[in-house]
Amino acid sequence: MNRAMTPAMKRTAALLLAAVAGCALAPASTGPSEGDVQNVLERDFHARGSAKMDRIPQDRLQRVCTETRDRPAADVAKALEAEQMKTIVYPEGSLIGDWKRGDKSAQDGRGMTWNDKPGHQAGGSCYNCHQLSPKEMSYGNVGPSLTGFGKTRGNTPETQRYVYGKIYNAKAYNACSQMPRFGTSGTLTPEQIKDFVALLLDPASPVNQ
Amino acid sequence: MNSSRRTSRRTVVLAALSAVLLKPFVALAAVWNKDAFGAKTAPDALKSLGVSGTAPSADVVIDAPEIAENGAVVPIEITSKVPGTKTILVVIDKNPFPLVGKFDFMEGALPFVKVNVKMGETSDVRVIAQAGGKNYQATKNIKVTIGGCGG
Amino acid sequence: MFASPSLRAFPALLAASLLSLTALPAAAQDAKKEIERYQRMINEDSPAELFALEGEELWKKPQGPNKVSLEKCDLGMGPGVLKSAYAHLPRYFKDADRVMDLETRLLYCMTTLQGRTKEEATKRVFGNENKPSEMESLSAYIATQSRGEPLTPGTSHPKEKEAYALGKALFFHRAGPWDFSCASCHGEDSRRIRMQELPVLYKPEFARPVMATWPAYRVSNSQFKTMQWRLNDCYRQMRMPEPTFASEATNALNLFLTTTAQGEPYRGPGTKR
Amino acid sequence: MAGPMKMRATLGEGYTDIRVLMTHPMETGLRKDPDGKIVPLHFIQSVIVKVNGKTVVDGQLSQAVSRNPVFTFRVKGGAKGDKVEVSWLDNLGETNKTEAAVA
Repeated sequence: MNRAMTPAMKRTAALLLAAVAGCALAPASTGPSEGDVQNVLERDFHARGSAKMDRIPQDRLQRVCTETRDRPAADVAKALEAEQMKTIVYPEGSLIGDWKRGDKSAQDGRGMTWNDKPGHQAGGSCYNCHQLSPKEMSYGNVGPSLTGFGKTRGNTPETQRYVYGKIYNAKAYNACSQMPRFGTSGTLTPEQIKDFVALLLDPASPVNQ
Repeated sequence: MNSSRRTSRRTVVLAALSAVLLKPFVALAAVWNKDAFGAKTAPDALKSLGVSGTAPSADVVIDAPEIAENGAVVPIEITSKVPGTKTILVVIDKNPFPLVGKFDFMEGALPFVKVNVKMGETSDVRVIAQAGGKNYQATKNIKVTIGGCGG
Repeated sequence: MFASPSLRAFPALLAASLLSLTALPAAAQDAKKEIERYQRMINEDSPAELFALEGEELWKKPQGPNKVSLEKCDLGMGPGVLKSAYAHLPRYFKDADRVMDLETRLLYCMTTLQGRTKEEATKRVFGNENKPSEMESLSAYIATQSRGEPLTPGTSHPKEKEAYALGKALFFHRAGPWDFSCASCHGEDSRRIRMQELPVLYKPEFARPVMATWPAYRVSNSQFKTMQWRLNDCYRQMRMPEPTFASEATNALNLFLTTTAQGEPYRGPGTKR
Repeated sequence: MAGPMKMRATLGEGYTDIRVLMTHPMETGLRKDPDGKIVPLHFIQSVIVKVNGKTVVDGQLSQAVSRNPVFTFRVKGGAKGDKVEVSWLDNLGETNKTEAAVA
């Protein structure tokens, strides 16, 4: 993630700092500070495979969500979301890829762990948390059911842009969402995200049958 | 650990043990039915075993979950209440080799077996109890789901 | 072709009915019941006992430069006392001046009693389907001897309190490329990853049955697994770097979880999906 | 290498349950190891249960029995001290057996 700060981000940072300071009081009295936890992680974890130690430090968003147990104040959340929105890079041209490829990758929960082979392209892990095709019985419910998503939302350019952005960085829409920032974190390629947009919106996709 | 040395010693002991045990074992055990176990469809497997014409029976009871969270271990408990049951056959239709087991019960044994089996996918599980030259069948569909956390 | 019509319709019904978990229709409740039946049945016929047999052999086997067994190892109930020992872990050990779970304590005994190096003793802490690790077999053997004993981890020593607080903080700490904390999966009621129900582990009613059945035989990989492994594999799936075996972090998490489950009679080693 | 077996024979009402655990990989010949190489077929083909020296169950198995097999068999009657023996033979000619008295 880009850590260079624009003036707008500096304003956000100031706001967030205030938020963190305000919330830090409660946990600090009963347990270790976030700094202490950070030190423990640096000491007690080690790099393995593609999971390097640069994954340990929290970014601001993670820190605020941890401090507030995922319930930041409304203005703080708004500022964070605006900051995250700026990380979304939309590709040129159509946002609709191939739903067939998307359907396959939606089933694939591998990638990014220390025992995945280097260079292994991660799947979308979609079914871990969402219902998609009504034919797949084994789906999680950490996220909402997306069955019939395109049928109810319509396959408009606005919806396509929303879906692409949501997969790219879910935190731009809900600061402490449990959904990974698949594009921002470099987990999925723009092509893969386009395939998922198709999976959700294409009328021919199994999601919309 | 000096596991390699231990292993080799164990292997030697085992080989000696096998030489002693193998002979009486083979003599006692029914010959493993290569054709039936090698059959790729349930009807072929049953044909190899000389089973023709099965009748559904409520006296053959399969106690198994209808959903298995993992196909690597699916527990199945089988009881035949058909008097004079001599053999129980277990067949999983959609497995690459459907015949899973053939259990012959002699004087003194009850026609009962509980075993954990592998299922490649959702399938019918058939159990055939053989008694008095007749074949009594029970079937249960077991759904195999995909586990959590992507492996 | 052999299934009754109602059985054949079952998968379709199930898919339809699982749409909403708030209003559980009959078929979804059946599904839940069937999964519970599956779990009960795999528990009844678990190969876990085979690992305990191996563990007993390893406990009594002289090893290391000192050529002694672990039979004098003090797991907290006195040297060599195995009865109820697992149920009283993790706890603070004065000789080591830290909180230790079973595996951490075993490692301590391997280095102090047997004179082995930490490097050698931790070379292979997690086994595979062909061969369990020494830690895994030993855990099976030792945990078996706490059956029926209420989980009573150490909670009074200042270092135990400190470890509990650290474990709790770690549980809710979001980090890594996917922004996960333990609570991302184990923080809210009725959540599933695929079909797997996720226990809300900071709540006693969920932590109790879980902590009372680890270590456990896992049918998905036919291996006997320990709590150190369970935590390790969660961090793997959180896409984090690897926690070091027997580290303060993993001991703190284990103590937090076991304390949350305290009072529950131990009934492991269990069998897990 | 034949790993450990474990058996328990428990008296019920009018019957005896024989529960036996076996250490065996039960390889299907279809599985690949982490290097992508096929793990060869290796499974128990035959299980024999004897009570007081007399064969009561003769089982033939396929590779579809789960790894580390667990079986329960049941015999009529039975008395404390009856000698139960369970043995297996696999497709590579390896074998193992275990004995227990009914308790």
